[in-house]
Amino acid sequence: MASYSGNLTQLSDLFGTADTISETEDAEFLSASEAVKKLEESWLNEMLAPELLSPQTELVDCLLEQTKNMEENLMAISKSDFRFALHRMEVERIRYVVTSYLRIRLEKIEKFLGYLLNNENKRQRNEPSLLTEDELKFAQELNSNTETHLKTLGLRHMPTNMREINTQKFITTPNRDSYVFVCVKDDAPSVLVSDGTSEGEIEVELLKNSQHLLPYRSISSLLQNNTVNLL
Amino acid sequence: MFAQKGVELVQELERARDFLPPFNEDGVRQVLEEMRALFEENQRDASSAVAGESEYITSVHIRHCALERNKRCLMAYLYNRLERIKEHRWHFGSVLPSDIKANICEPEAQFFIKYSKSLAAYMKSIGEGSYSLDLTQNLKPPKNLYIQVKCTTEFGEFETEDGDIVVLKKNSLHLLPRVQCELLIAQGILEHVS
Amino acid sequence: MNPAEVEFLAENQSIQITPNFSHDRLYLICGEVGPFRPGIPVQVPLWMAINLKQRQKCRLTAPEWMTVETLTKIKEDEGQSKTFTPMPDQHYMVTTQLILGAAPHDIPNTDEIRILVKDIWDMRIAKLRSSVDAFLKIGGSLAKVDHLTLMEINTVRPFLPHALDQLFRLRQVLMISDNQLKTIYFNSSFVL
Amino acid sequence: MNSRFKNDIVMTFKLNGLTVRSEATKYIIGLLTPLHKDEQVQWLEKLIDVIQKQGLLNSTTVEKSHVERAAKECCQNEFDETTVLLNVISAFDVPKFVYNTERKKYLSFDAPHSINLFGDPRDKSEMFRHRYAILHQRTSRHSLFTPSVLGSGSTASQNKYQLQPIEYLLGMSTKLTNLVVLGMLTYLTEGKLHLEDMTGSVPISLKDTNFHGGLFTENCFVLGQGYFQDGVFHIEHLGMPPPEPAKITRTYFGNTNFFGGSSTSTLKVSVKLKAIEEQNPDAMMVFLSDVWLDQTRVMEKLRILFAGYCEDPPICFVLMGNFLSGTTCNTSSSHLRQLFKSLAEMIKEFPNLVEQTRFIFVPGPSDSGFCNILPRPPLAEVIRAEFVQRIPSGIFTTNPCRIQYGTKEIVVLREDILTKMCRNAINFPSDDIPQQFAKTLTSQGHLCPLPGEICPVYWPYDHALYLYPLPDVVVVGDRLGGFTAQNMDCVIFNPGPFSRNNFNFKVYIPIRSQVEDSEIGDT
Repeated sequence: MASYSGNLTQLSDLFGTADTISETEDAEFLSASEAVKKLEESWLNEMLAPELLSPQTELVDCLLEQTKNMEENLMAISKSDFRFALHRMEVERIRYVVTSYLRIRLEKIEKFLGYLLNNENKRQRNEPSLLTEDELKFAQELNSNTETHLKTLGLRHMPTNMREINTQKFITTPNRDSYVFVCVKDDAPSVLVSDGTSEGEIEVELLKNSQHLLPYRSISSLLQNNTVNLL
Repeated sequence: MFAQKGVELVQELERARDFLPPFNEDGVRQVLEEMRALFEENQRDASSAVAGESEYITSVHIRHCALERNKRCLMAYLYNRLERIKEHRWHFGSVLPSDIKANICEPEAQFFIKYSKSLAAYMKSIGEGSYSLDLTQNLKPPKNLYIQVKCTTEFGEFETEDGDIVVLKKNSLHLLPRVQCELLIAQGILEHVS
Repeated sequence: MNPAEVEFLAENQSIQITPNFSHDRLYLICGEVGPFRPGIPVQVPLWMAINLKQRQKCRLTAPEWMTVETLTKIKEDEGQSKTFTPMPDQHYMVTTQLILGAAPHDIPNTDEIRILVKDIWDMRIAKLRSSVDAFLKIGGSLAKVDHLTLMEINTVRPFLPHALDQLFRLRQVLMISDNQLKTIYFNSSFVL
Repeated sequence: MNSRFKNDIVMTFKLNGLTVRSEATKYIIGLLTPLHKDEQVQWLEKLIDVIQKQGLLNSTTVEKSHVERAAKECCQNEFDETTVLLNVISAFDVPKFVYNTERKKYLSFDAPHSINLFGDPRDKSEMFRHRYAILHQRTSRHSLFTPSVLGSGSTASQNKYQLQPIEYLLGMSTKLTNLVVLGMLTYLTEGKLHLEDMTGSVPISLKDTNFHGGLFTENCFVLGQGYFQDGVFHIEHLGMPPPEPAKITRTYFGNTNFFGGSSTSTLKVSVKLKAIEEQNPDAMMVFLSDVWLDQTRVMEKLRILFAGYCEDPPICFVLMGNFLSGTTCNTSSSHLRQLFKSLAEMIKEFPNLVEQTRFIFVPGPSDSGFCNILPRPPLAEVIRAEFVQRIPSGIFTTNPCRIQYGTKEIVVLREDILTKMCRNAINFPSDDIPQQFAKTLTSQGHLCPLPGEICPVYWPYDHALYLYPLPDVVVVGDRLGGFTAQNMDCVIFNPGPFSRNNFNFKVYIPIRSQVEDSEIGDT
């Protein structure tokens, strides 16, 4: 595939529409095609990882911007035009990936609500947060709605010393020991993999393009700095 | 034995796997009633236990475990009904069909409205203005732009995104953009004809 | 991860087509697609190729590995070696399905290719099952699964990782002495 | 610009899981285009909220009608609850609710066709069945009858009773003791009292029964406790089903508006109305019964009454009862018309009253126009035309009628219920008759639990006479002397005939829910 690193102004000239995107704005932007590839990778990782990964907000925003521009350009040309169907199809595909990516994240947020909100409170200022601020707002709203609901229907009628839900006991934490298929993108330091028993540590060296089946815990850090990918 | 009613509540919910059973208000009231009675008994025994007779300790402990179990069953019942109601938002959209609406109680209906509102707010905040994404759509990878659909009911006028109006009569066949008719397919108004 | 998503990923691969129309360079978001001249082959993503084929705008040419000779060779290698041999394309099963489905008469002797690919697929799946069985018997805790394609992994996906999770948890429980056992039992969670 | 805005609308609806019709979008565009950009977004959100709250949608498609109603409600919902402080509800507009046994809910009964006045026999049996269903569920919830909860101490479980259906008795041949049955007293065979419920009827013997409080007449529902021997149920104790305060009924059945009026949720919990009530603490309502306009002395006394209230006018005057002293004949309607005209002239002399006070007229049993079958339609148009011309704020309503002032619910009935009950009671209570009467009304949950021939009722409209959930005040205009009684935070009083002895009447103060006797004295 010819890798496309040209700037976006050419695109709009082709369609002859007015709004050109300024030169500087897309200079440090990673090119669109890389953005799509990268998002598909993080979509796959998010889908297969047992816990919530760090958000790819700039990727999502970049691609939404692209699809927005493309749709505006498509408004200009007639529907029967040969290019219309192809561009439209591509926009649909990208929109599917973005929607599915965000939906998977939302499902995980709803599933591990207590756990994530706890981490969010414990997290110091400098550490990167696992949730975007919109996701955080949604999570907090959902949490307060659930709590008020449980209070109105059950808790407030209960004897006084049982009115509280101590969230520690009722939190579902993601199972970081669950097994995942991993494909190593480039040579990585070998990792220690435990099989549950304390003395059962086995060392696994990760060669380029090798694929493994191992607990998620051992490679979660490598996944963050994306030296490995989930399969 | 104690906490029997609580377990029944949970079993009832567990048995009705695929549909939402009516909200068992009496069951919940009985569980709360039992908890109140147990708690009062405990108060009485606890005060006498402090006064020295130690044989009450075990019964106080048993009642406490029963209270804990009751609370856990009730919370499980309420929480899992919420889970199902949330699922309905993703499946049916933000208006519950009448049979489900008859089975939920007032606080659950309030929760449903609040949940769909905060979901709508989140979806609106993804992209700005009219390009924000509807996460409840686009469930399957897009195969082709337009799909062949058959209309099952007398729906009347339907406006696609790019403005042309289609009249959907009973059993009429149409070639519609896939994105727009996913919601109608989910509700059974349109049927996908491959 | 359901098969439709694997197919979706496979459709991103590029394939060579010979268009029967002329059109200048097309700038897509995920890349630029060369000028179309009737009769001159050009590389396009698979999903676009299928779309154009449905509109009778081009003829597909098979990827170089999709010929009877290479496939029989791969089949023999697969037969001899105990481990999985590398496949020419990560999504070989899906691509064959899509291409032969969309343009059966563009590719020479499609039936043999279809049968060959099916044989290779069956052989690898049988090998996969036996190795998984052996792996679980010896109670192994991790495995090297080189050269397995995504679709094959998908066939064992829900079963194998879950089985290993349970084994992992059982080993953990075995290791912990009795008094700690109670804490795990009482770690009650009200999510069914 | 227009299409961009249209896409915004469609997308906002889509995000909320709604599909919007094309003409509905055009309507919204027409509505919102003149506004500023972010005002549009804000109004759109408000519109969607109201549409969802209305609950009219049965599918996710939003029609133009939904949008119109939502728009109307958006801009007017500030004023509709608060300004309507005093609301008179006619008996024919009272919403009909039926207790649904398997869903254990008190659901509104939307009659397929409009309820016609003269019901068929099915309506008569339905009437009793609905009354029985309500009383049965109310009694079985009462602490006396709920099974004692496991784990509660032994003390709690002695005085628990088990409510038995009558078929349980009939099925037994042996002697059964300590039975409690809820049933209706009827004379199925001449002179022989029976107890009847949904499942069957059983003859009863009241030889050695001791009667707990209440006026027991035919057709009223009672709780009989005794033993059943060879076909006859010998009752040792006979009492009324325990009444239930309105608050508890609301915890079970939620805040739907059972009383009547426009709002969907009950106004008893509306904070706004409560605040406004507190603003004028000395507001009062004057009740007069048996106002014979044809006697000059009565007219003079009315003039004194109006003059008295001129400086600080009450909320309303409720004038009940026969407006003519003699029996009605063919000329009485025109005579009545003249009398109302002169009454209107007299009221016009007090402009203060005309602006601030409402005049409510409840027809009496022998007033001209309609025979006395409850609920009785208001006085005929020809009679009230002159009055309404002069005093537009005059309200001629049905008998019985319901008045909702702020959060207070008042039921008014002009019928000699107490006299009829005393005459037909199977046992005559010795002491304090008004208190017994109050107890009977609250526990029966019905204005007149009397047989049809004594106090006829239109069967399909029996629900207009319900007192369930219990209102705050019940005003019964009766020929007997005035009295005030209270039971289970519901005040029941009889203003007493105004035109007879020394012109007494009663004044009700909603804030303190108090009733004051007052009279003008026969100087």
